[in-house]
Amino acid sequence: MPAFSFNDILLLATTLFSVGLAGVLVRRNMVFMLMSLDIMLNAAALVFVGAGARWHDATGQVMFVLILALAAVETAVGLAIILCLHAHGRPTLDADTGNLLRGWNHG
Amino acid sequence: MNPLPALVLLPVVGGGLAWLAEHIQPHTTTPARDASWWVVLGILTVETLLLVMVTFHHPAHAGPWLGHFSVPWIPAMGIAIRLDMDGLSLSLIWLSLILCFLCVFLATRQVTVNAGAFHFLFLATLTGIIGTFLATDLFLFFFFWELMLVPMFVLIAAWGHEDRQRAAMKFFMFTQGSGLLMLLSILGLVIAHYQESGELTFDYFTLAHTPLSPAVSMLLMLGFFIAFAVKLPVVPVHVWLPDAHTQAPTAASVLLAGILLKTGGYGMIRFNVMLFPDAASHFAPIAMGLGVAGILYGAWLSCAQDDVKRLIAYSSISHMGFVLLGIFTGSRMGMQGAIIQMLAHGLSTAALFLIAGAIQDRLHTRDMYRIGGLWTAMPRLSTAGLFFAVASLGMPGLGNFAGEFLVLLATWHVSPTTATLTTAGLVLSAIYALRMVNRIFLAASRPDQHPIQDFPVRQMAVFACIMVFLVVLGLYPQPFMMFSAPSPLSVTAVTSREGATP
Amino acid sequence: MGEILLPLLILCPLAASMIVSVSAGRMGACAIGTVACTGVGISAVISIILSITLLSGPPAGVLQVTLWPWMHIAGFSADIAFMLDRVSMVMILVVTIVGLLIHVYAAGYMRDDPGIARFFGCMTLFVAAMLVLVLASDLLCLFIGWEGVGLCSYLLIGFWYNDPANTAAARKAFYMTRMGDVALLCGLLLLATATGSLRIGAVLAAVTNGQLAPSGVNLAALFILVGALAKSAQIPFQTWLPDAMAGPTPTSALIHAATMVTAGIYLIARLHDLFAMATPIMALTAILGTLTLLMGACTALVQSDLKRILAWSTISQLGYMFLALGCGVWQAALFHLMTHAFFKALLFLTAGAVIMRTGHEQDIFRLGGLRHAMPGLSAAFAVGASALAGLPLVTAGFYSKEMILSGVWHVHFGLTREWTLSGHPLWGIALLGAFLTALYIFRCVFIVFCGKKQGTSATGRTSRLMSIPLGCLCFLSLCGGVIEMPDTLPPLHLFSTLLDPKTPLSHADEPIWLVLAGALAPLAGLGVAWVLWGRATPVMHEIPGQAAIIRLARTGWGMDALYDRVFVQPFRLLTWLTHHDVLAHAITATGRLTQAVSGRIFQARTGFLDILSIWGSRGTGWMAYLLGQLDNGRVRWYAAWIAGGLCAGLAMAVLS
Amino acid sequence: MIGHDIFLPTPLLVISSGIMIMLAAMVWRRSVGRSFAYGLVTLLLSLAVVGHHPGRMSGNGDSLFIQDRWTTYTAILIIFSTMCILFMSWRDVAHDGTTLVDEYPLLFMLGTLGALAMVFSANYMPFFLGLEILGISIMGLVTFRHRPVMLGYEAAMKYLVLSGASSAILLFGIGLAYGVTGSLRFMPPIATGEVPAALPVAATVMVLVGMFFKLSAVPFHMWLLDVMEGAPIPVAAFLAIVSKIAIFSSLVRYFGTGAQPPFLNDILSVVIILTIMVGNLLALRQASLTRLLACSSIAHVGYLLIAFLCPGHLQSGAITVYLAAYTASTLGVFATMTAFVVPDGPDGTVIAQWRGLFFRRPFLATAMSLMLFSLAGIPPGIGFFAKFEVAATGVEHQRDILLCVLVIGSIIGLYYYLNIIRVMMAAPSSPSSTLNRHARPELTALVIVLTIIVVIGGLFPARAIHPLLPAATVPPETRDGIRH
Repeated sequence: MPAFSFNDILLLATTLFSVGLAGVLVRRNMVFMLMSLDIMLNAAALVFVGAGARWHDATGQVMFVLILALAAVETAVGLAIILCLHAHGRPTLDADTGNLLRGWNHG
Repeated sequence: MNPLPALVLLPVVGGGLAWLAEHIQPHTTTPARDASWWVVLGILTVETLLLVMVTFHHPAHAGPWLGHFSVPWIPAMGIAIRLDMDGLSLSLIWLSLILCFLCVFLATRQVTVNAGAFHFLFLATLTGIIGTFLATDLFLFFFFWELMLVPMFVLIAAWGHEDRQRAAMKFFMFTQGSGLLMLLSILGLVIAHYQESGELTFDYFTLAHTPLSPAVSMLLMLGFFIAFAVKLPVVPVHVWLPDAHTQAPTAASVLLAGILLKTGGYGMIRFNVMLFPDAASHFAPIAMGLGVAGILYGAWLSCAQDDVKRLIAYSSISHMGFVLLGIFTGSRMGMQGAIIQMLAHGLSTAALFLIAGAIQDRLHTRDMYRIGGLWTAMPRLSTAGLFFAVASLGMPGLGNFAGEFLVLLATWHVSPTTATLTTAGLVLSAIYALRMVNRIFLAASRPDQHPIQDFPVRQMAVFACIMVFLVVLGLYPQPFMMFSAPSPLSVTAVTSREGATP
Repeated sequence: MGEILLPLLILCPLAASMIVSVSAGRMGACAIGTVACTGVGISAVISIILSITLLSGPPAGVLQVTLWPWMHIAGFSADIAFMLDRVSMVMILVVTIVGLLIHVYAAGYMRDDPGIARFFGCMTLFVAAMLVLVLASDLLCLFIGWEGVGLCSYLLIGFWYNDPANTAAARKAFYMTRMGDVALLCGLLLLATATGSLRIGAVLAAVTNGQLAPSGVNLAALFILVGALAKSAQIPFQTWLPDAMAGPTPTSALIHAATMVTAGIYLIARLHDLFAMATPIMALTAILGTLTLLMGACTALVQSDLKRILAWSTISQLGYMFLALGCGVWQAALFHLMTHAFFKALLFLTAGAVIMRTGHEQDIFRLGGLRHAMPGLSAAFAVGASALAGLPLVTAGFYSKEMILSGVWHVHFGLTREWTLSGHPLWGIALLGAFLTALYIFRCVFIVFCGKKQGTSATGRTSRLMSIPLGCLCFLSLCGGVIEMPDTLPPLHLFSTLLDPKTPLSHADEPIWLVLAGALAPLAGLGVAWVLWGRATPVMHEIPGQAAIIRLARTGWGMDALYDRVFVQPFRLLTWLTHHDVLAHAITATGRLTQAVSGRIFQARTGFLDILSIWGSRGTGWMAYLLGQLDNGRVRWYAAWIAGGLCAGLAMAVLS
Repeated sequence: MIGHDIFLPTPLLVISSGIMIMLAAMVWRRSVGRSFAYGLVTLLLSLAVVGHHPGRMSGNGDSLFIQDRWTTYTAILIIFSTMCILFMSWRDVAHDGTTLVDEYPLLFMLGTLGALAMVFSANYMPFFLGLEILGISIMGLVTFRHRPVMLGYEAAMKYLVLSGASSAILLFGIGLAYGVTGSLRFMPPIATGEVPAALPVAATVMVLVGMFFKLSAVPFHMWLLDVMEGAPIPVAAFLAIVSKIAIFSSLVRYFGTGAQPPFLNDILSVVIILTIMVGNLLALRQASLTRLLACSSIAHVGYLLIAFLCPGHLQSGAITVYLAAYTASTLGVFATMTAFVVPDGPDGTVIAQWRGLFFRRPFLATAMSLMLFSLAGIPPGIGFFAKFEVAATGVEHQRDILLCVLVIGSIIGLYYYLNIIRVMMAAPSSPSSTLNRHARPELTALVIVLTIIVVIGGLFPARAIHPLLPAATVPPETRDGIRH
């Protein structure tokens, strides 16, 4: 009998997911946004591991590894973009200020 | 070879040739610039020959239907290119051709900036119109109904007068928007038929026999009615007409007033009254009320206008109110009256617009105060103007009166009070017509009027032809009535049509 | 042979009108005059030939010609058909002969007017339309003539279009007659629905054998009566005739004296079987006739303009005819119509000549003592005046008026069971009218011709071309009436037998004093007029204007002002209101049809009618603006939307 | 489980090998022209083999990929669009010799590979991989903007954050589905006994939200406007067309074309109504052409979803016609925009710059008008027939509200499409010198081809579209898979 039932894992994953989502919504700093994104992806990966355990099936593990790879790629590209933004004259890391693509008064 | 598809496609092909003709020698001397004009004239004559061929020797056993043509177009949806010609569509196509000749002789010569494109769009509109009159496949009808608007929109938006952009937008939005309602009705009818008989078809004749519950058929009929009401301008939705007419170039406003309004009337006869007879009879009182309202409101409004073209536009709203009234009286006499009124209105209003256009070309204004009396300066133009103003006020002996009398007689059978109310419209029409005559023709000429040259005799001869048409239509409408009766939708029509397939 | 002549009769003036108007620029004035006169002349000759053939034929003979079927549909059929019977024979004779004389006169009168081609084009067209009206055997065909006549009168009244007052008078005339035409059209529609065709014979047959309900008969008669009243400028519609004097005098003579205004009388006479069945309408016609007669006479009494006096006198004479029609003696009405055409045309033409020679002076108080300057014209005017007044035995007017008066005396309207209207009061007013007619016409004669010389001097001579017609008209006015004698005098009823051989019109028991009264009234009028204005020192040079009643009467009893305030002003306000198309604004106010972009609209134009459009487009603009605000470029805000969408989706799915 | 015989559709093979070759060539010597050429060649090859697949398709439906007429149809559309987009972007990238931009065509190829993976996937694994490859390559492409470089980066950043969040949601959904059904087969999880009923529903909703984000349906549409405005024109086209087609085809694959479960029906209806209304209303106020096209693509997704929501005889025809019409017209508009751009002149993204085009460059203006007419659903273009078909499906199902929204949406749509044509027809404000007509042959050729497709498609929709009709019938086995 596995130590934790699928529901407990699900509960943990959901809390982790909402923490990550809240992180994306609340934090203004772009780097922290990326970190919260990573948390959300790991939460999803956790569900896969739990599901894999429940069905005694390796697919969960495989999906977990894939999701890790994706998270890594996301973060790498994110950081690269933040660097470019910074290099091309956007001083702060704040996601809200300095937005050129504003709504309807642009162009 | 069946003449019907040629009749439809020839104008747009001719238009292409005219456009090319203008482009082949775009920068040489004036005669070359008229190359596209000559091509258009050639195309129109060929078109008339085709029409003559169709009119005078249609296959004997075709019964009331003069010509039939059917080729599958989108088999999966049951859509086919079905073209059928009966008396009604033939007479309206004759009207369109006459008006096109008129435009070509009198109006399109003044167009200087890229005349080739102008002629192409002019003939493309004609294709749309002839297609609308001939299509008996609901999808094809809707296709031509929408296609007709695009070249007219471009004509108004590119070659119009000062406020043309907004007018073209309003024109397009109104007609296109209401067209969408018609789309839903067409689809409703087709799907109802499909669910009933399991056969997906857009053929007008088979769809005419779908059994529908009264509520559904009333709903579908309303969808069609609104689309045609916008086009016919029935009063509440007439808003686009005055702007479109005043801002359109002369040739476009002649086409618009002369024929595009008639597609609304034709649609009502073909797709309202004949497709949903019982729903139409239930709806008749409201429609007749709208008709009378149209007559009175249009006439009342044109009494207040200072702009010549706006006055003529509002007067055509009033005349089209008679057509609506006639169609929904339900009797054959009312229908005949409406058709005669459509023909007569086509001729008289087109001529009035040509005259207003000529005045605008010479004096660069449409404001009646600034035009002043033209009798001394331009006697020929003013006589023509007087004649057609008198025709539009419904002088007995001219076409308009014949139509209006028949409509009034048919309405009297239905309800005398409506008829008496409509006759009040006749007094109002006298008021606006004579107010116009006494403002720009029979009036003291303005002191600062620079010398303007009158209509050349050649153009006056063209006007004389229209005058003769109107007098003949007024004094001897009998052949037109026999000739342009819409063919009955009875089963015989279907069987006889089957026999006539090529 | 008749079948060819009848259409030819109408074709000649039509052809003349075509030739004249098409060749407007190229023909000289006299050439145009001759073409017009020959056109009308030929039709006059034809009408005489036709009359002879008709009279030589059987008494009730009718010449029928159907040219072509006009409208034949289920339930209604109308053709272009003409017929000539005794009634229309009289009319075409009047129209063509008086028309010819007036055309000859006009050729001289209008010779130096630049628009002579347009003038004669319209005059000959008018004669053609009148002939169509008179000869039509299908009421719809009659309607063509009816409206054609109205159109020509509009064109001719507004002939000198440089002066806006003339064109305004022309439009007023057309609008008033158009209202009558609309009423007549309703009558035709009613008859057409009831009887399925508008042939006069068929309609009268259907009415007599009761195919139409009594209420329907009354209604149709009323509609036709209103049409006739408008055309003949009777009580409710009389304001347009005095203003119609703005046209050239030959037009007034032909249209507003001899022919057009009598079209209404001809129509009612033609449909007398229908009217006979509608007694209340007959009573109404009689009463309206008497009222118009009295009102016309009183107003003419105070007018100062020569042509306006004649206009009001025409209205009052037409009142006589309507009275006769109301009392059922339509033969008397037609007879009076004929004689009236003669002497009123004479009066108008003479007045025209006088005005032309005194340099367009129309005010009678500035014309004085012209007797010496133009003896011929004075004599002609005097003859016309006496015929109009109806001086006994000598003038035609006396016999026709006498015939009407005797007809009126004997009539009894059984309106309702207990209330019958007898003819005596009407006869009394008619007699008073005769007296007043004599009074105002001789007032005019004495002031213009017999008083001492006033400022204006007469120049030149009336050309021969104009004096011949005057001569003929004098002869017709004097001895035109002998063909119909009242019974007390030698019983000569040529005219009534001519008209209606079936029912001889003889009142054997007619009291002798009736004729005497009819004779004495005009003489009394003449005497009083001589006393007031004829003597060297006239008692009242001019009726003191300060009396309010006089001033009111001078302006046609204020009816003009009343109509203006009741009808014209509100109509003008209504049209102003719709100057910017109330309905259009209401419709465009549904938002996206106007420019949807809200930016330009907020500072849009103000004004009550535009609030609607602002509200509509602002609604759409506001929605679009709000959505635009959401799109503010902040990532977290978009992420919030996604989270919100997720939660909403989950909530909807799991909970529902 | 996955170990049995490998089944891999050939186009995927061809494109991945093509990408390998491009990478190798890049290592050897950088040349933009050559990489574009390689890209086009690989695409052409894949187009040739789009219907073919090695080996036998396993019957029991647990293979990773699937190939039938629907996948062939969408794959053709995707490959054709990418080829056109490569054609478009050839000019404005190549001339810039300075920066090394070999990666531009490479990223496009990667994006196509991701899209095709999603189209052919029958299992969550390839779908998810394809989705991520497409997402990441778009992030890269968006940054290739020239003049205001900052726009590109900002757009990329926004896209990264938002697509990351949505992929997380999608993954969570897939996780739940896997938890419920135990298999990664690409279909909505069915509630079996022991799992609480809410779980599969939540899983489906989360997967749907992930897809809706990519389709830019309304509550999740915000990113599209900014990203498309920030991205260069060809990338905006790629975003508006290829990613939408790929996602829509997997949506159809995932939910099948049968009747949807009730809860899904309500969500979809609400989303459709919101998408059409907001898409159109937003477009009313746009001053920039790319933003307007973004809104119009949002609205068109709404119309497409109507056809998806109403199963029946007409549905398959409607979906195929609408996809073709949408692709052709939007490609046409973007091609005309690129043709409009002049090296030093205006960049064509602001509507005001198009003023008086009818008089300066009549051919371009007519092409643009025809495309816009087709987008607005007016006869000469194929869009007319597409909207007709969608309305037909709507009427077949008596979806009154959706039809009303369709009508209102297209009327508003009329306004802003015609507004552009009106601006083009207005008298040119600045009598600018007639733009130097240096011919850009391949662009004019592309515009001509697309115009012909749109107009001929409009006149003879049957011939162009209907033979593909059967493609839309979702492959039997996945359908049976659901019904077991």
